[in-house]
Amino acid sequence: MSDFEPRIVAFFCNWCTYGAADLAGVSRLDYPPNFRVVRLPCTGRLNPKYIIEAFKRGADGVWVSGCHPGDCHYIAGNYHARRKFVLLHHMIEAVGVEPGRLHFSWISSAEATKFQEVAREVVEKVRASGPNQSFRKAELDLGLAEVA
Amino acid sequence: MHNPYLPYPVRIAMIRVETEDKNLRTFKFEFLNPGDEEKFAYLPGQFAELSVPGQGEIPIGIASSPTEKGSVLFTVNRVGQVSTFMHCMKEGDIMGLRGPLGHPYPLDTLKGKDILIIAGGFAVTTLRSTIVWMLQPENRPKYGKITFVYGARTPGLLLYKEEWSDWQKRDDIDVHVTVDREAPGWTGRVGFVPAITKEVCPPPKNTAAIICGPPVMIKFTQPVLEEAGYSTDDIIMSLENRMKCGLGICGRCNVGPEYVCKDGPVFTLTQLNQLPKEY
Amino acid sequence: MAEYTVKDKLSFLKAAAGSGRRLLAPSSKDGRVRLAEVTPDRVAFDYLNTHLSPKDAFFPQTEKMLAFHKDAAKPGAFVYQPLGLDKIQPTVVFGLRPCDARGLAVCDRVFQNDRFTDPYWKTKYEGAVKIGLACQAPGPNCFCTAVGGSPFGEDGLDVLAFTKGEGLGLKTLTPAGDEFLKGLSGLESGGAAGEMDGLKKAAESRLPGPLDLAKAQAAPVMEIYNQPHWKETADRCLNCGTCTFFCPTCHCFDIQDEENERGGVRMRNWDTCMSWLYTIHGSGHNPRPTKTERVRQRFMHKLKYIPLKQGGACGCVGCGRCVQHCPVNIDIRAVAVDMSK
Amino acid sequence: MTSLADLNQNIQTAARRALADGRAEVVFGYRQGTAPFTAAPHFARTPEDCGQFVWTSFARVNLAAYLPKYPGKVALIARGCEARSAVGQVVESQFPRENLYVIGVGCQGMVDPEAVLAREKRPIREVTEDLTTINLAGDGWTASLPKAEVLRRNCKTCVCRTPKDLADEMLGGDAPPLPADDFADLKALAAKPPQEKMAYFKGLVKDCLRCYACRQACPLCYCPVCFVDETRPQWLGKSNDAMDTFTFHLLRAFHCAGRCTSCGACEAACPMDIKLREFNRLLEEEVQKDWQFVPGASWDQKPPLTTYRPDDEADFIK
Repeated sequence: MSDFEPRIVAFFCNWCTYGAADLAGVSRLDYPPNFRVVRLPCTGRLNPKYIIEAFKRGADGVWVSGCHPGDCHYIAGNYHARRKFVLLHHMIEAVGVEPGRLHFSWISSAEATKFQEVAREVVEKVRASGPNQSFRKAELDLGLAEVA
Repeated sequence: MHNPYLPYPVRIAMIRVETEDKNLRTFKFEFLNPGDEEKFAYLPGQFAELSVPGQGEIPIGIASSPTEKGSVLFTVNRVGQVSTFMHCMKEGDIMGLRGPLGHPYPLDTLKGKDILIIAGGFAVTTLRSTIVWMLQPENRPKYGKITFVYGARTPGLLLYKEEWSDWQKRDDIDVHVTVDREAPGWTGRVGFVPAITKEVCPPPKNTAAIICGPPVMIKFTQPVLEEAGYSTDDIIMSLENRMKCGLGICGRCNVGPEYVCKDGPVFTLTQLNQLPKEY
Repeated sequence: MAEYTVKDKLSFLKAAAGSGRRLLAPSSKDGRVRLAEVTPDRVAFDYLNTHLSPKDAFFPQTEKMLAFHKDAAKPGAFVYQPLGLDKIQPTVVFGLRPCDARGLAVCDRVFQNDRFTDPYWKTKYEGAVKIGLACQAPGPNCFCTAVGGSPFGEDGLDVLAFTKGEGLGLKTLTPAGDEFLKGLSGLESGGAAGEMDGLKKAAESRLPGPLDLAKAQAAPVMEIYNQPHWKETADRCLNCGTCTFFCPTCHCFDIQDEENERGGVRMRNWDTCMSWLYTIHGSGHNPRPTKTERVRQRFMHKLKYIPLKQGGACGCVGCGRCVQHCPVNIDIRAVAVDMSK
Repeated sequence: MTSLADLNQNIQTAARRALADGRAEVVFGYRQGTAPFTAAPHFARTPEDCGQFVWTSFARVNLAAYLPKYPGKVALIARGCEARSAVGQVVESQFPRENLYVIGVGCQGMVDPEAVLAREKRPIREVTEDLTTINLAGDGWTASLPKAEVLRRNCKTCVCRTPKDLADEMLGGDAPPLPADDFADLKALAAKPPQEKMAYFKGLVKDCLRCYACRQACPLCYCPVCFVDETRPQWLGKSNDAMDTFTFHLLRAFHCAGRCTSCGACEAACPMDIKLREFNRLLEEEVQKDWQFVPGASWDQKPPLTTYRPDDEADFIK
């Protein structure tokens, strides 16, 4: 397990967490490089299928982060998103995905330190959950002698 | 056992952007394995499945003539996943070619007849193949007068400019190229294909018409020909439908009892009149 | 052809399984009978028919056909190669119901049509000895006799068997069937055909009489196509496609590529003409835009187009699965009656 | 109500009245099916058509599924779940309230054919019913079963057996109410380790053929293009891959969250008898707990995922 480096897909709101990640970088705040960021205009844009698609393609964890409630650039995008998160969070765990794989956070663009902390926490929790083997599509079996 | 699902591997030898909107590109393929070209023996009017590994297949009419040895030409419109992917491929890339599929135009039964060829937009591909084939010195004497009507919305959307410009200079084919509206620099005909057809179509006696174009063009050209006295046996059309296998098995190109892929794509109007308009 | 009897079903199945062929037979799993590779002792006999049609033994729901790799250092990068054909083993299929065997024969004439042969189908279908099990107690939704079949029908079978006490009566129908039974031990010659006639008549008498399809099959395509009843039938159709997935003669498929960074696979999957996606063109034009056209296509295909293309053979074999499973009770028998009005 | 024949008579009369009064151009109901355990949705446009209406325990769909974008005025002979789904269609602007006339019928629940077949192993050739029992007949035998013992899973916890509050007109007597779903099984499952939960839910759909009958039968699935049919990008492979299948069921359940009326049409339409509602119930429980919302109970309350409260709780968000 020690050499397992998790691969995490992160969906960040353009107006806050994405900026926080930038600020953390500029401020030389060290955080683990295990996630690939998909920039969203708002967490309200997050379709649940994106999260499942990430897992389906083999992501070990997914992290969704947006603006604090009340701070949405589009007024209520994250309020709507929050209700979706409640159901998704419940559903994903209820069907047997380890609780440490899916994370949500509110991080404003000024909160570089929080970003650093959450990033570390997310990566550590996903690392502790181990490689995603059950909630992903099986590796395509090419069945060819050349690549066996 | 021959596996008709297995494409012949080909290399993209040349890519040419055909139209000003860059949505049409002509691909020239060369077979990777010697001997495959002979196996891929085709006639004008047939089509093939272009197979892009990992993306899928698209059925496209063969634009080259079997008389043009060494390679096969296809002109591909960018619409779906496979064609869009193809538009991003480079010369030298490897893909596949499966076919030839379908039936060709009835070149044998057309012998001795005057031929009227009507094309609209990018549906001209298999008709380019037909004309190139018919204009070959060994084939040309088999047919009477050849009239070619070709229209597109704008001059920039006309395919194969060099070729039809050359044909315009010949005296063994009448070429009428038209665009829908006046355009800067365009000195040719202006008008819709049905109107031009009405003007230039030869007398119906001993003439057969081959039509290929968008549904709206066919809808308005068909009555012109019928009015001019063409019998429905002499109006030949090529259909397209969504296809997958191309072998008359997978089912989706069904038009009535016929499979467009296996029993067509070439049908006479007489045949089509007995079939549902499910194309 | 020859006839045999065996005293004990199990010893016959053991002999069949020991013939060097894989034994496919109906067996019960999770309370449902299906055709699967089984050991002789697990073969079911008390079933009306398998839940799904047996077509998946020859035409699985998902079948990998070709594969390629992307490793430029090795030969054949990006070139598709056939997959699976060399792994197909000869089989003996026991327990096909005559309706389903007839359905497979309809599919066979599509997969091996006048121009092309599908090697994936042919290898499996022709590589199998098909032993039918006659229906001595047809089910409530069965109507094979209505569409030209019989509970003791012989189309598409190499051997027809029927239950005879604890044993079986067997009648060979093809050289392949003859050959197979000759090689098995424990069979006694004769003693089947006489009894079979009586059983056949008894079973047939419990099934409905023939549907009158003559008028629908003689009329021009467009006359039936333009009948007014299609819309009414389609009104309640959900376009769910259950009928097509369960039908032993529905053979439509979709071809899909899936890839990863190492290579890709081309596979075919069952498809259904009930889906709008089935026919839609890249341009967005759909030749069958509403459920009326799609419903009409399915029934025209079964009752009009297949007979036209296959010398009169009906595309419906009367297995009754669509009648049983259709959530809105669209009954192909009622449609056939409408088509013949 | 004394007999099923009376109820049928009342339904036919109410349907004719709705047509005659101009409250509807078409009446949606059921007619007798052509095979055991079947019923056919029946759309009556004339008084004669109305003569075929029956009350059935073998309805496998939800008539509200035919409402979205249906042209013209419709009278719906509705069970409680169908009435609730119709309300949902109106709330979601799929059908105008002024074009809808709900003829509610008190419902004792639909019969699950699989439950009957589990108890009666002999081949059943004919099935008839009266108000509280179903009568089976085979070769030389007959038997009866109380409907209450062979109900569909969803009908055992129905919270709207008598759609009095939703119907424009009620027929039949009140069906005695049942205890609501307590989700005890799901609560027990929630305490199990992740692997067991995953095995349970993957096991549920292992036989799925991806025919999408559940989606087609569902009154909530009216999207012009379902996410499984999207091609660019194509979210789901078309093969019978287990994860693609699992994804379909998860996302479909998610799309139905806070909207599902537990009508059971998905399970009834499923030819493989998959317990599809387990996925919906997961979310149903959560919707009730977090937002106290019951779908299809009110003509003007918005579904929970189309609205929010600034103080919604979500303590798992960092």
